[in-house]
Amino acid sequence: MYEWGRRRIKYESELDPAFCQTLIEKTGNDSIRNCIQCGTCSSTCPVSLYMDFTPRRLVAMAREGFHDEVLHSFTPWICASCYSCTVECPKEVKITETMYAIKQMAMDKGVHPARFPVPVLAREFYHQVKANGRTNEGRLITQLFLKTNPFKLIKQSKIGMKLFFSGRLDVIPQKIKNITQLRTLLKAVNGNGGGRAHS
Amino acid sequence: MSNNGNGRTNGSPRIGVYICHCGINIAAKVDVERVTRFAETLPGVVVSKEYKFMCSDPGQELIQKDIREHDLNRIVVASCSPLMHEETFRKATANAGLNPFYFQMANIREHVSWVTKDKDLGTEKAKALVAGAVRRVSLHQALEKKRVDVHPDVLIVGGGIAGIHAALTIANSGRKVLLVEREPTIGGHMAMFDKTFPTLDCAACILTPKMSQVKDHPNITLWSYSEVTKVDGFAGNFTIQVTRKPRYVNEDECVGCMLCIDSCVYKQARVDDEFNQGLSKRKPIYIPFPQATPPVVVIDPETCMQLSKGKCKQLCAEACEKHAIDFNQKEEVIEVQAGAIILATGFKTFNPMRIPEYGYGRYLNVYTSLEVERLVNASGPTGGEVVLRDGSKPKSIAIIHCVGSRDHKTNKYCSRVCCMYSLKLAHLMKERSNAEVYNFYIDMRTPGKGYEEFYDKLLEEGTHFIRGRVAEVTDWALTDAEEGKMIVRVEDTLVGMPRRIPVDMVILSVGLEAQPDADDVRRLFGVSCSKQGWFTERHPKLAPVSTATDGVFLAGACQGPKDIPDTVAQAGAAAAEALAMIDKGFVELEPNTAFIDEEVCSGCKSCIPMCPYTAIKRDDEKKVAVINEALCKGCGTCVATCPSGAAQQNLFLDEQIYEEIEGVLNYV
Amino acid sequence: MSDAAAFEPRIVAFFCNWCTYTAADLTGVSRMAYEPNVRVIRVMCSGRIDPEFILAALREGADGVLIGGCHPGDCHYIEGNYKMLRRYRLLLKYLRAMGVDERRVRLEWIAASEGDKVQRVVNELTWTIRELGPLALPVMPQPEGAGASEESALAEANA
Amino acid sequence: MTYLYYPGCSLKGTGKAYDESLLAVMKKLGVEQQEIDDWNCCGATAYMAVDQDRAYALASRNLALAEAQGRPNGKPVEVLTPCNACYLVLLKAQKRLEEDALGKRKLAGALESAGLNYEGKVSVRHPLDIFVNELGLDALKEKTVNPLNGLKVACYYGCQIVRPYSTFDDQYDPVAMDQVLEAMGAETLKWPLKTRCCGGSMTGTIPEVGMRLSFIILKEAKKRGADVIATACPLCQFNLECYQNEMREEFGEAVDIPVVYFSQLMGKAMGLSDRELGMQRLFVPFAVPAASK
Repeated sequence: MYEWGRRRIKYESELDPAFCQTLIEKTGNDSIRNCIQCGTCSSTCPVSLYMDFTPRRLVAMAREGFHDEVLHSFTPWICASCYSCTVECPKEVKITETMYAIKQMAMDKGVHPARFPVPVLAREFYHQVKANGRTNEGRLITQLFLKTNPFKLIKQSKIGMKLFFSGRLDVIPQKIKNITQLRTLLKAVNGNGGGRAHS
Repeated sequence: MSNNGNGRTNGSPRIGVYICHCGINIAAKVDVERVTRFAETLPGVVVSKEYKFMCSDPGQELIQKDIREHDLNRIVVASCSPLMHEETFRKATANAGLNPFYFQMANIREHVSWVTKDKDLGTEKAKALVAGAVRRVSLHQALEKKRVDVHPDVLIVGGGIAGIHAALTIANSGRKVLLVEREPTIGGHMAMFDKTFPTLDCAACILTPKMSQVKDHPNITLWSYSEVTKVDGFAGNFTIQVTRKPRYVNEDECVGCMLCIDSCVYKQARVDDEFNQGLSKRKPIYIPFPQATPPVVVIDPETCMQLSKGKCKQLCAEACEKHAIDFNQKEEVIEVQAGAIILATGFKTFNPMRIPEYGYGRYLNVYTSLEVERLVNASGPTGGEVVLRDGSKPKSIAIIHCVGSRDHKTNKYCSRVCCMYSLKLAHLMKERSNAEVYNFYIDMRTPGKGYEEFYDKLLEEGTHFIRGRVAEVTDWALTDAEEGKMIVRVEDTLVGMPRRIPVDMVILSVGLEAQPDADDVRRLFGVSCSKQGWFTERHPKLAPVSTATDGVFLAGACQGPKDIPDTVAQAGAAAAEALAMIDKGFVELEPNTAFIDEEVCSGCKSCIPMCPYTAIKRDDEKKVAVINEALCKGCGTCVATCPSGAAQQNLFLDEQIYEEIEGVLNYV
Repeated sequence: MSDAAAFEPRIVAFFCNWCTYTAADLTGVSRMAYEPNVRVIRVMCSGRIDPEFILAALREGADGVLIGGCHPGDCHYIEGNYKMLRRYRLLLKYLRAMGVDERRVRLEWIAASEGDKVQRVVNELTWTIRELGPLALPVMPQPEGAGASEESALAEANA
Repeated sequence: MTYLYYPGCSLKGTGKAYDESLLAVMKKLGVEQQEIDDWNCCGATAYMAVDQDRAYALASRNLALAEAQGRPNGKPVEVLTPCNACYLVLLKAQKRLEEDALGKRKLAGALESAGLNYEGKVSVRHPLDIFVNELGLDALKEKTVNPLNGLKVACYYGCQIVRPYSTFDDQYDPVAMDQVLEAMGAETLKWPLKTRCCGGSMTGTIPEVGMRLSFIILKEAKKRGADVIATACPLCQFNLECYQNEMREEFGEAVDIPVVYFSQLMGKAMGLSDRELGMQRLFVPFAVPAASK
């Protein structure tokens, strides 16, 4: 939201010139440099209308080193990973991958939007997999609302009950047999971000 | 390896080596000083020098001065590609009184400095190449270029505005031109356009006079509905085979009265009219458009009752007082001679079905720009009225730029003309229909005389310009205002907000693509083309209408997307190049022909079947092979085949190549 | 040749004037950097490349040879490239018999517009030969009267 | 050919009916399948956001398990992956392994330390791909006993089945599901929202956004006269079906329309019982109308 008196200029000294390169390394490709700011991503995106910056603007800012704005942005957390932008982009910029990379960097630095349900869900998901090797949707949702907005949980409970009675909600989480193997594997991966995300 | 001592070697070698900095082009990745000092140590080298720009006049004078002062008899220049400047330095050598073939070039720019990251490694590579050239040049021999007379006629392939302009230029100079066009009429794409940007003069008004000049010019032979099917020979003397498709109408008799068309047994026209982009119908017997040149009707054998079913009342033939209709006409193959060839085969427009998001073929009122050119044309399917397929007038029109351009999934390049023709169409649509017109563009490109002013004019007219590439043309409505319309989904990037704009008509500004058969055509004429199919010019800046094949020139959009002014300028340039070659009267051939050392030849005949030009015969009396120098093109295949080393190629003697191999490998 | 770690292959390339040499020029004009191990020798047509040139290059110290010609059907001299292809196949047989890894001698069709292909092919070949290590010929055939000595080399390689 | 079957977490939970109906249909068609033993979470969307490398590791374990289980047959290993998200993640992991040499080495090391090995011999297939390109539409026609005549189906593919890695269908206007259901007698809708996002996990996290996306799809299908929406993804089905009441409250417009799995429709056409197809699990009950029998 616009506030009267807030400074609206960006000084070079506030930018992080290495930011783009970091993103490139994280996504494993430098397609972001090819962006011509045509806006195909933003117009094909089904949720761009809910974003604080359209994907196109986020790319522009990322490329120019607007480190803080990009990492604090809601945009990557609104992204539903539908890959429309990636497929439609005339310059083959891997936008969805860039969104993932920004999310990881934001979590890594702990600057993702606080109490915003999307990162909470992501972390919950992460922990469930670590514990059981599989996820359980019922628990996922319960944990999500407990940690963000317990009132919503009541609202959603109707659906939960219906799911339960139609046999679509497993209350007991499934656990894989060889969980030790899975944990060894995950430990062996030199993870980026995740290790610190659950602090 | 010794030279063959036939007196052409000019005594023991005294070599001058010249290393070029090419500004910093070479010097940035090659330590020129080190290479120069290294060259001094090579056997036979008398002088080794470096210079900022060897190709400049002082650079060339440096060579000439040294030849005189140091009595040099061999020259090596290490600089750019020989395809760039070999001729320059040969001339410089010759101007100092030395045979120009005592020269060798080492390519340390394109093959070294521009492709090597590390300066030390670049320097090493340059040293190797210089060593190879020095060792090779020691064995060079004096050679003479052979002169061959040039046939004075010019063949022009393609009768669009490029071919037309080139043909008229050459014909006006007094030379004879054969203009071959694949379609039944000349005129090309320009004949389909309504107006031309930025002056908005009517395309037909400026084109049709030139078309009739072509028809009437005593020096122009026009063969429409014909294709070149074979090309032999080389610069100055091409033998070309042209196949003339039957049009089932005697061209000499037909006066273009079109009575036959009226009387065709098909009372209704039902075949898609190609000229009108399928927006109207024609009969099996037709003339593409009223000013078609030649003004001769043509019968389409696919749909004509007589030609497809063998059964018809033949009312057309009856109606023709000149008895011009001939159902028995056959394809004709004719051989002609020409000294030079100009390719002006043009382009085709991008097929937007390849971008399904834009709804072409799915929504009736999505048009290509070429269709709209016909739609707004007074001689088009609606008489110039802007109406939709159901006959209603559009109230809002979207013009989408860059369809099939600047897109890695279709064509990476900018098609160059679309911004301007989109502006033109926007103006015409607004003028004719008074609709709201929205232009969706990525970047507005108006680099031409009067082009930016035209853009200004459109801005003043109140046309909407939305900077954003359209994601989708769709028909799912979110609001009542959108019901029944097509909706353009786009981000207005200047505002930074996604928008949905309901429209009645969508115009896709399709890009330009190479002709689908560009690859066949290029093989036919021995020229090369880029990955996208555009014919490659010899040099992008300094030889833009020449090709790697001498005597074959390019004009117009077959070389790359181009607007009309540029096309005409290029056609004029191609005509001038062709005339320059013809008026000189002869061409000089590179003396790289093969020859037989009769002493060595055993007459085994291995070489004879190898020659693609049947230039080798066996002298049965002497029992040796004989090469006809006039037929030899200098590929050297026979030389590589000869088991005894009797066959040799001037400029590429075995021993010269062996020296070069040893030179580049064992240079230190 | 020094130890394998510092080994830098030497590669001779024979490029035809019309397609591959022009393509290599385009690679330069496009500033596409590639491994600096290749030295290009220009011939008018790949059909001019005598197999003995390739053997001579290997004998004189090249660790690999690259041959570049026009794509089939594109030859400036109608079909010189086919003639090269036939010779190349025979040559590979001979190299195999000599115990030379055939990956050292590579034939590629590269059109004038394929500057990127020159970059790719040269890099690939250089990397391959870097892994293969320096070429050690079983017997050095003599430059003169090569036919006879090649036969003896072949015999020795088979022995 | 025996396919290895990777159901994924959702097919064991909210998407149970997909699992049941798909297995029933495949049995009827004589397609043999075997579940990958001890499979784990694919590493989908939400996980990817936290830790990409570990997400690839999760996917790779599944691929490695499949390879080990399938290889002894001596045939190429084909993994049948019905869930859109799993399908995408497994393909994405494969692509990464192909393209990124460094990432590949890292992953291979991690797999090795867990006693696993993946050689890249697995191909990941979606059931629609198998039905259209392996079995063929004629085989489906043959097994049809109760053709879905007159049933107007809006085929909804969702995002990740066609974007961005899959190659078996058109990315903008896929047709595989349409072809399958048309072969079984149904009439399918030509509509532009086949692959528009349903909201994904956002229906849970930011319901006001997620629900609206689903609402748009439902509304359009209804407007175009669809009797039922067929889906190929557990999350799409859940989003489109389970929130219809909430949508009515939120947007003040009823969009009640049955949302089923395409495999359930196939099963109906093949004469399977409602129980076998898990029809009782639907929130919005669906029965093939009498008129279409």
